[in-house]
Parts: sequence; structure tokens; C-alpha cells
Amino acid sequence: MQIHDLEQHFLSKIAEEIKIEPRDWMPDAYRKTLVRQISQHAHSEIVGMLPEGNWITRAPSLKRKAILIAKVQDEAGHGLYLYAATETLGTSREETINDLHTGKAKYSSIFNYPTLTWADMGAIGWLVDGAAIMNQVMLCRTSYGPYARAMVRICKEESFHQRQGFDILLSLSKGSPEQRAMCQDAINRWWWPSLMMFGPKDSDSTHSDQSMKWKIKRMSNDELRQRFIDMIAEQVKVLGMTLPDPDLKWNSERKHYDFGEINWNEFWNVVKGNGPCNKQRIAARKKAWDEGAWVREAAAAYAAKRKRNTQSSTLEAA
Amino acid sequence: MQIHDLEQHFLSKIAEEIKIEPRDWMPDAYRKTLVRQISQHAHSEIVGMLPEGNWITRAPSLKRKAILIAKVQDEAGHGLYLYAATETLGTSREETINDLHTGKAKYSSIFNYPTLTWADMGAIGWLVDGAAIMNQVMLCRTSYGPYARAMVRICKEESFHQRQGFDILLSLSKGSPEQRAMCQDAINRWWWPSLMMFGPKDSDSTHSDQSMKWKIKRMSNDELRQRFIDMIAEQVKVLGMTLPDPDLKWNSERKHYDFGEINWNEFWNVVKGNGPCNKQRIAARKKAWDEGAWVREAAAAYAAKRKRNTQSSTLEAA
Amino acid sequence: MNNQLFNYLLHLADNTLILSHRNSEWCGHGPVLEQDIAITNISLDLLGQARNFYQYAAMLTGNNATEDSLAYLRTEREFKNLLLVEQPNGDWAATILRQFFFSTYQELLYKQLIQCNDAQVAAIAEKGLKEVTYHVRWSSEWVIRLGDGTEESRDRMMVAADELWRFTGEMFIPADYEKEAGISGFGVNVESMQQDWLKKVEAIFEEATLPMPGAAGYMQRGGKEGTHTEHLGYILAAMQYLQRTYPGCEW
Amino acid sequence: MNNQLFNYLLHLADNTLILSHRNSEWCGHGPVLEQDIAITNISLDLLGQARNFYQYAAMLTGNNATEDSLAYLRTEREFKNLLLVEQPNGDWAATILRQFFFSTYQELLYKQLIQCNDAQVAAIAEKGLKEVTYHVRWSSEWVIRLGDGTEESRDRMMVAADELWRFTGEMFIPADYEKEAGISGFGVNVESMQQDWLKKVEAIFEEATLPMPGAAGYMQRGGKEGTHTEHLGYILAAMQYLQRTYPGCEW
Repeated sequence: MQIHDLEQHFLSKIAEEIKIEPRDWMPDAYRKTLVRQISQHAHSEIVGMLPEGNWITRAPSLKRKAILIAKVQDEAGHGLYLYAATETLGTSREETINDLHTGKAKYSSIFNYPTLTWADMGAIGWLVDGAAIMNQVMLCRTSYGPYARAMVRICKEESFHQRQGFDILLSLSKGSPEQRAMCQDAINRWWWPSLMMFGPKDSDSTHSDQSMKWKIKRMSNDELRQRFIDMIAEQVKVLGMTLPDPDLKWNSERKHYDFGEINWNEFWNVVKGNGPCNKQRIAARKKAWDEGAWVREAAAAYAAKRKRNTQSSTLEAA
Repeated sequence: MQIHDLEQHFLSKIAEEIKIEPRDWMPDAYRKTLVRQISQHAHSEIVGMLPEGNWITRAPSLKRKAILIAKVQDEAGHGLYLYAATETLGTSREETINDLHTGKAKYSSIFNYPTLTWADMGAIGWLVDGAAIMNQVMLCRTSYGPYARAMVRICKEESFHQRQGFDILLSLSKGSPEQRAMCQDAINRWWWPSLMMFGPKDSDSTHSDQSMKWKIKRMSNDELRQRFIDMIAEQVKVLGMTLPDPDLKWNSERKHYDFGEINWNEFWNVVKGNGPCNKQRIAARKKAWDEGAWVREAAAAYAAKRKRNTQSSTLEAA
Repeated sequence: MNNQLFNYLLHLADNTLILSHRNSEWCGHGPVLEQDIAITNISLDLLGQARNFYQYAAMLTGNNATEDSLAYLRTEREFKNLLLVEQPNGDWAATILRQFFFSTYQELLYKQLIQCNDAQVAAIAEKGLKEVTYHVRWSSEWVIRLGDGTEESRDRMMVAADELWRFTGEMFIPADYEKEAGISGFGVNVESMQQDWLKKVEAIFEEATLPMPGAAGYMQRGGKEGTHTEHLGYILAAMQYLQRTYPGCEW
Repeated sequence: MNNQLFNYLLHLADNTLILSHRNSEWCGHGPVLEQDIAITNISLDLLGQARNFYQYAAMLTGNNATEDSLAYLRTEREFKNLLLVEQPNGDWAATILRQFFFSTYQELLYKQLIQCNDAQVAAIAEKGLKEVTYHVRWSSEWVIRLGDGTEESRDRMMVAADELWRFTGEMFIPADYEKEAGISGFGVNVESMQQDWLKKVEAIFEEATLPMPGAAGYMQRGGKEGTHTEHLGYILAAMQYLQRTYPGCEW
């Protein structure tokens, strides 16, 4: 087939909602977009372990500690699925990780904010995972098969995490005045960064159009953000807390909540590497990787020895 | 003068209580004994910083924190005086420190016990410094001039430390039941190791005889130990605490306290390197030294550059 | 309430809690993603075991005790864990070896606890044994892999062995409550397990081409009776901080 | 009570307490015995200054507040120190540079505070200034020595500068209580000090043959208003542990 025919075939599959699979022909730009997006997503899971990992040793009850450890571990698992998905596109895990460490690849900027109190574990679960799910539910229907299937698994766990996060805040909201203050403070700090997670406004988003056509994305940034706001604005009432946006109010015509202006300066600043924890996060990941080098080498050396031994004993037995 | 005359001269000085000074002739064995003893003493100050340093960041009040920091710093200062005293005998600080790290040189075994609670800061001051002072007061009259003079300075500060330690315990003894328990517990753990600080019984002590003749030492291990016990057995009453020795009681004939058998097995075990913290202490010192290597090199390199520059500008000016 | 049973349960609980704590420090910082997950998994298993023991202890002691009051409101001198499990993580070699020493011990222990006369202890051990069997396999494989891997990994394993060996003897020197556990039958007198433990360690060290640490080495002890190394205080300061700062709250 | 003065005093106290804490972590672990003593000395000086500010703040606020209740019973979100002073010690280069950046700032600050209209603040500053003048000299000498020492020491200084520079801007962005301090005259609006600070830093960096960090770099902030880096929580967990565990005791 000619390139042109291949592309037609590819596009008709997309139109018919047939998943693209690793061995299928796909446009270079589609592959590139996927590698960028999936690896960014994988990195977000891995870097995302750090802010929550920060409270594992200080969790205030054994039950909460167990839930938190399991949650952070799930994120490592998600990272694995997603690195595997990038591998189906011909990019090795090492390459992918290297791009993270050099700053070539990005991860979700939300993880460049510090976790300052225990309530942040709740706010991250509720708001950050909540925002992530909006995206991820959409991605369960993304056009690339391995990515869509990874997302189905991930989504199940994430909605669980969101409920756990909400539950942390719910306990705090029913607690002492200090706990209630801690709860409100965390919501105040995480609200706006969560809204930024959906990316720039549609009018300023560079990659969106093509991704929509290829059905990698299936809803726009602004649509997802609005859905999220509508959901959270209701849930926050259950907590008896408020969202830190004086302009937030129900618009009965639009059937949506109106909301205030997002500080896009802050958003771009953090994307550019100037967030409170960008340096710290990458340094922690690099440190783990560099200090693990001898372990990976030893494992490889041992595996090679074993292979040689098995081969030679197979020969001897033959 | 012949060696024999030199030795006579040396011994007559000792007899007349004239201090031996660095440039004076002295028997090799005298010099060796001094280097061993003074460097061991210096190392004890430096290693002794570690168990107390362990509580600086956790001191329970700002006042206690300030006192503790100042105390540990004083120990560093004592280390300096004593390293300087060994240098007067022709041994460099580097050599001396190296002997500590390789295990060739010893330090007081007491510092191989861990500091487990805040009350240990009190018990160390009261018992450990208290025992040290017994020794040090005697050493203010030791025959080697620089050592004796270092001791005079050290003694003043040490008796201050002892009072501070007692004061920590006094506060605890007047405090809550938990504080009182903490106080008694620390006394229980530090009492016997403190008694061991005076070294083996006179009947088992190898170096003592010659040291007494040279007036390096001026009282025997057992004499000093008895003095210490007599003092502490009285002071503990002020605290309303007890010493963990059922055999301890006043002997009105001897005009001294009788006391129970010391566990010499434990003593020799710790001396041999098997105490709870021997490995940890030496590892901490080596780490500080090794990680400081680049700093010392940089300082030396800079000083050398400065010297060259000064010389060349002097030449130019000439 | 049987006070020695209570102490015994705290000992079993503290061991697993503190090692869980140490392992959890790796979470997000492991040398390979798969192993980050594995060590975190072990941390979770141990935490689960700790909770079971604490819950049972809390039930026995009454006084409104809970798993959390036992974990978060006792002080350093009341903790009864082995010195081994509170040692710092060090590098991956030290973490692996600490786990191997402990899991091998724990497997022998739980196998006997299953048959003890306290039904609750036996049930906890039975559930835990499945997990521990996996921990032994996983850590054994890593001991072998690192011992027989590269020169560096081998050196690091020997350093780790030199560092940790002195904390292994304590496992087999019974505290009073362990003696009582053996006599009354609610648990195990650990002395009897030492030979089996040594045999297993020797077998794995041999496969790992590692020399056995000097069997005659002096052994540290005290943890079981609440006399710890200086490391435990820092663990508790972080672990208990919130409970201490906001007393009496629900989380 | 003037609430902004109270906040201002806490800010001054927290800065010195937290940097004292960091420096005190070196005690017993310094690269040379003389410098172990020097850094510990600075730690002591700063602790003394902190106590003076806390005592004054406690007196103003009443409510049985003491220097200890202010230091030991406030939580992370209530601490008002600069982000700079809570950064980990890192190596000797990072510690030196942190001290140099802070002491240079503090010298300018105290020189102005001496003339403020609060006699107590002025007196504390006057006493502190003598100490700080020495801290500036000592840390400047070390910046020069390490910058112009070996290749390694120079590299380490550049790494330290890259790491710490982003925390220096906060010193000169006034919090509300600093603005009020300038207006009411009980303290200093720090904005005015930035140029002098830069000049001093440039002069020392030049002598140290070190390049100045990119002046345009983005600056982190938040500490003054209680939004810290993740490091402070661990400092407080250790520092406050005893007071939190045994509430209401005398020590």
C-alpha cells in the first residue's frame, strides 16, 4: 500500500472507533504525539509518588498509613503500565526515563507543589486525582489500544483513590477546629493548581486540535475543566468547606458553575520549572535512579551468568 | 650528658614537682605513655560529642538546647587543647586522628552507650562528667606541663557541665511521673558504665604502676572510683532517686560506701569494640573526616595561592 | 489480662511496624520501579500484620486502647522491637539483607505460632505466613543476585553483612515474655529456632557465594526489653508527631 | 497588642531558630574541628537571638506565652521563617553559602533595626549585630576560600549557588508585617536593602572568582507567610517531639 492508502486506512479505523494496535501502520506524528503524551503521563505517576510519599512515615493512624502506602504503590503500578504502553510504540523505558531526568519530557505540574500538612493527602486524592480522572475516563476511549486498555485499569483504581482522599477530608471536617482549619487550608492551596491540570484554555492549547481529530483526546481542556468544577462545587458542600474563588457561582442559564480567572502566569512559571518543588522532584528521581545503577547492573550481570550456565548445562546435557 | 644522667635529671624534676616541658629530655616510654593517654583523652572528647549531639535537635526547651550546644562545643574545644598537647610531643593531629579511625587508639568506652532519652543528657553530665572530673582534677597536677595546663582549663568547664547535668536531673525529679521515671531510668543505665570509666581494678591495671611513678597519674583507679561513689551516693539523695546497686551502703568503719561487683565482662567487651555503639561512633567520625577531605584540601590550596601571591607582590614591590 | 501475652503481642507488632516503616521509606525511591513496588508491598504486608497484633493486644488490655494508641502513644523505652528492624535502610544491599535475616526468622516463627494454643495468635500467623513465605523467597533471590552479581554488589553485600550481623543474635535470645510464651504455649521460645535459621542463611549465602559472617561475633541486644539504638527515637518522632500534636483526634 | 509587631518578631525569631537548628546538625560532624566549633558558635549566637525575639514576643502577647510555647507549640503553617534557612545542610559549600546569604542580609537588617522606634527590637539588634558581623566575615572568607580553592570546591560552590539562589529573593519581598514594620517604624521594610545586599554578594563572589547566579532567576517565596518547603515539617517533628509528647512539663 502507498503511504496515502495507509493513512486513509488508519483514518477510517479511527472514524469507525477501531483501536489502533502496536503493529498497525500509524502516522509518525500520531506515534510521536502518543509517546509524548503517554510518557508524560507515566512520569506524572512516578513523580506523583513523591509528594504523597512525603507523608507515609508521618501518617496519623495505621489505617490511613496503610491506605496511603497502597495508594502510592498503585501509582508506581500505573507508571509501569504506561511505560509498557510507550514501549509498544518503540521507545525503551530507559530512554523515556532519561528524557524525564534531562527535562526533555514533562510531567504534570501539580506535583511541583509541596505537601505541607496531612490534609494535603486528602486534597490531593479528592482534587488532584479527581481532576486526573476526568482526563483518564476520556482516555479509556482513546484511539490507541494499549493506552486505552492501560487507562481502563488505571481508572478503576483512581476513582478509589479519589474516594479515599475525600474520606480523609471528611474526617478532618468533622474533627477539631485545628483539623477543620487544616482541611480548609489544603483545599485553598490545591484548588487552583487542580484547575490548571486540565491545561491551557482551548484558545491557547497547541496540541489539542490534532489530538482531537485522531481521537487521542476526546474532550477539550475547557470542557473537562468545567465538568470538574461542577462536580467539586457540589462535593465541597458535603465537607462544609469552601472553594477559594469568590466568583464561583451556579449559572442557571449555562447549567454550569461560573468561576474566576485562573492565574496562567503561575501555570507557565511552574511548567517552565519554577514551581516550588520542580528542582526537588527531579533531583529525588535522579538520585533514586543514579543510586540504583549498581543494583540494576548487578541484576543484569547475574541474569547473564545464569543464562550462560543454563546454556552450558543444556549443551552438556545434549 | 649521658642518657643515664638525663634520666636522673628527669626523675629528680619529677620528684621535685617541676613540670616536664616539650623541649626537655624525657624517656621514650614516658613520651609514648603520654601520647597514648593524651590522645585517648582527646579522642574521648571528640567521640563524646556524638552521644550528646544526638539530642541537640530534640532538646525540650530553648534554654536547655543552648546549654547543650554550648556543652558539646566545649568538648570540641577540649579536644583541640588536647590535640595541641599531643603535638608538643611530636605527633601531628592527622596521625593522631588516623589512629582513632583505624582503631589503634582508644577513647573512653562510656561513649559507646546510646543516649536514649532526654534524661541521658542529665545523667551524662552528672555521672560521666562527674567521673571524668575525678580523673581530670588529679591530672591538673600531672608531671607533663602542657597536659597539666590543658587540664586546668578543662576542669573549670567540666565542673560547670556536671552541675548542668545535675540540674537537668533535678528538674526531671521534680516533674511528672513520666519525667521521674525517665530520670531514674537514665541513672540506672549510666551508673555502672560510669564506674567502669575509672578503668580496671588496681590489681588488674597494666599501665598504672609506671604512670604513678612518673606522676602522670597521681591516684589509683580504685581510689578515684571510691571517691566518686562516695560523692554520688550522697548527691543522689537530693534527687530522690536511687543507684541501681543493692550492695551500696555506707561503711562507717571504712568511712566509705561499699558497693557491688562491677561487670568486668561487659567492660572488656565494650573495650574490645562490642559495645552498643562502637561501630556507629567510629563510622560517624570517619564519615565527618572523609566528607571533610575536600574542604581541607580547598583550604590548603587557597592558603598556598595566597602565600604565592603575597610573595610575588612582595618581590614586585622590592 | 495476661501481661506477658500482652508484651509478647507488642513485641510481634512492634517488629513488623518498625520494619514496615523502614521499608516504606523506599517508596518512590527504589532502584527499579518493579522493586520499588516489591519493597512497598512487603512494607504493606508487615503493616497489616502489625495491625492484627496491635488490635488483639488492644482488645486484651482494654482501657480504651486501640491499635493506634499502642503504635502512636508509647515512648521509645516501651517499644519492644528487635534492634535489627530499626537499623537505617543504608543502600539496597543493607535493606535486602535486613529483610532476608528477618523474614527467614519470621517464617520459622510463624510456622510454629500456627500451632500455638492461642487461637487468635495462630490465626494471625497463618495469614501472615503466606506473605512471609514470599518475603523470604524475594529477599533470598536478591541476596543471591547481589552476592553473585558484580564485584561492587558483592562488596556492598559484605559491608551490609558486617554491619547487620551483630543484630541477628537478639532474635534467638528470649525475653521474659518469650520464655513465658514457650512455657504457657501462647507463643514460641525462640531459642529453638536458631539452628534452622543458621542453616537457611548458610544455604543462601553459599548460593550467593558470600562468606558467612563470623559466627563468634558479639551480639547486640536490648530492643526486646526497650533498650534500643539511637535510631528508634527519630523514627518515633516522625511517626508519632501528628498524634502527639493533636491529641485525641480522629483521622 | 500590635499583631503585626508580634508577627514581625516571630519572623525574626523563626529565621534565627531554624538556621540555628540547621547549623547545630553539624555539631560533631564538621570537616575540621576548628570549623565544627565555628559553625556551632554561629548556631549558638542565632539561638540566643531567637530567644530574645521570642521572649519579647511572649511578653507582648501575654496568654502565658513563653519563648518555649512559641518555639515548640506552633505548627508548620504558623512558622514565618524564610525558606532559605530551612534548606538542608547539604555539603559544607551549601552550608557556608546559606550562611553567607543570610548573614549578609541580617547585617543590613540589624544595622537598620538599631535605629527603629521600638527600643526592645533595637536593643536585640544591637547585641546581635556584633555577632552577625563576625558571621559575615567568617562566611565570606569561606566563600572565597572554596570558590578560589580547588576545582572540586569551586564546583561544589557553583552547585550550592544554583541550589540556593532561588531562595534569596524572598528576603526582599516584604510580608504584610514587614510593610507595617517600615510604616510604623518598629522595624524595616526589607525592599530597600536588596541593592546593598547584591553589591556585597557580587563583591565576595568576584573575590571568590565565582560567577554570579542568574539575577533574573525565578524566586521562591511563601515562608514568611507560613507556606514552606517540605523540609520544615521534619525539623519541627524532631524539635518539638518532647514538648508534644509530655505537654505542660518543666524541663
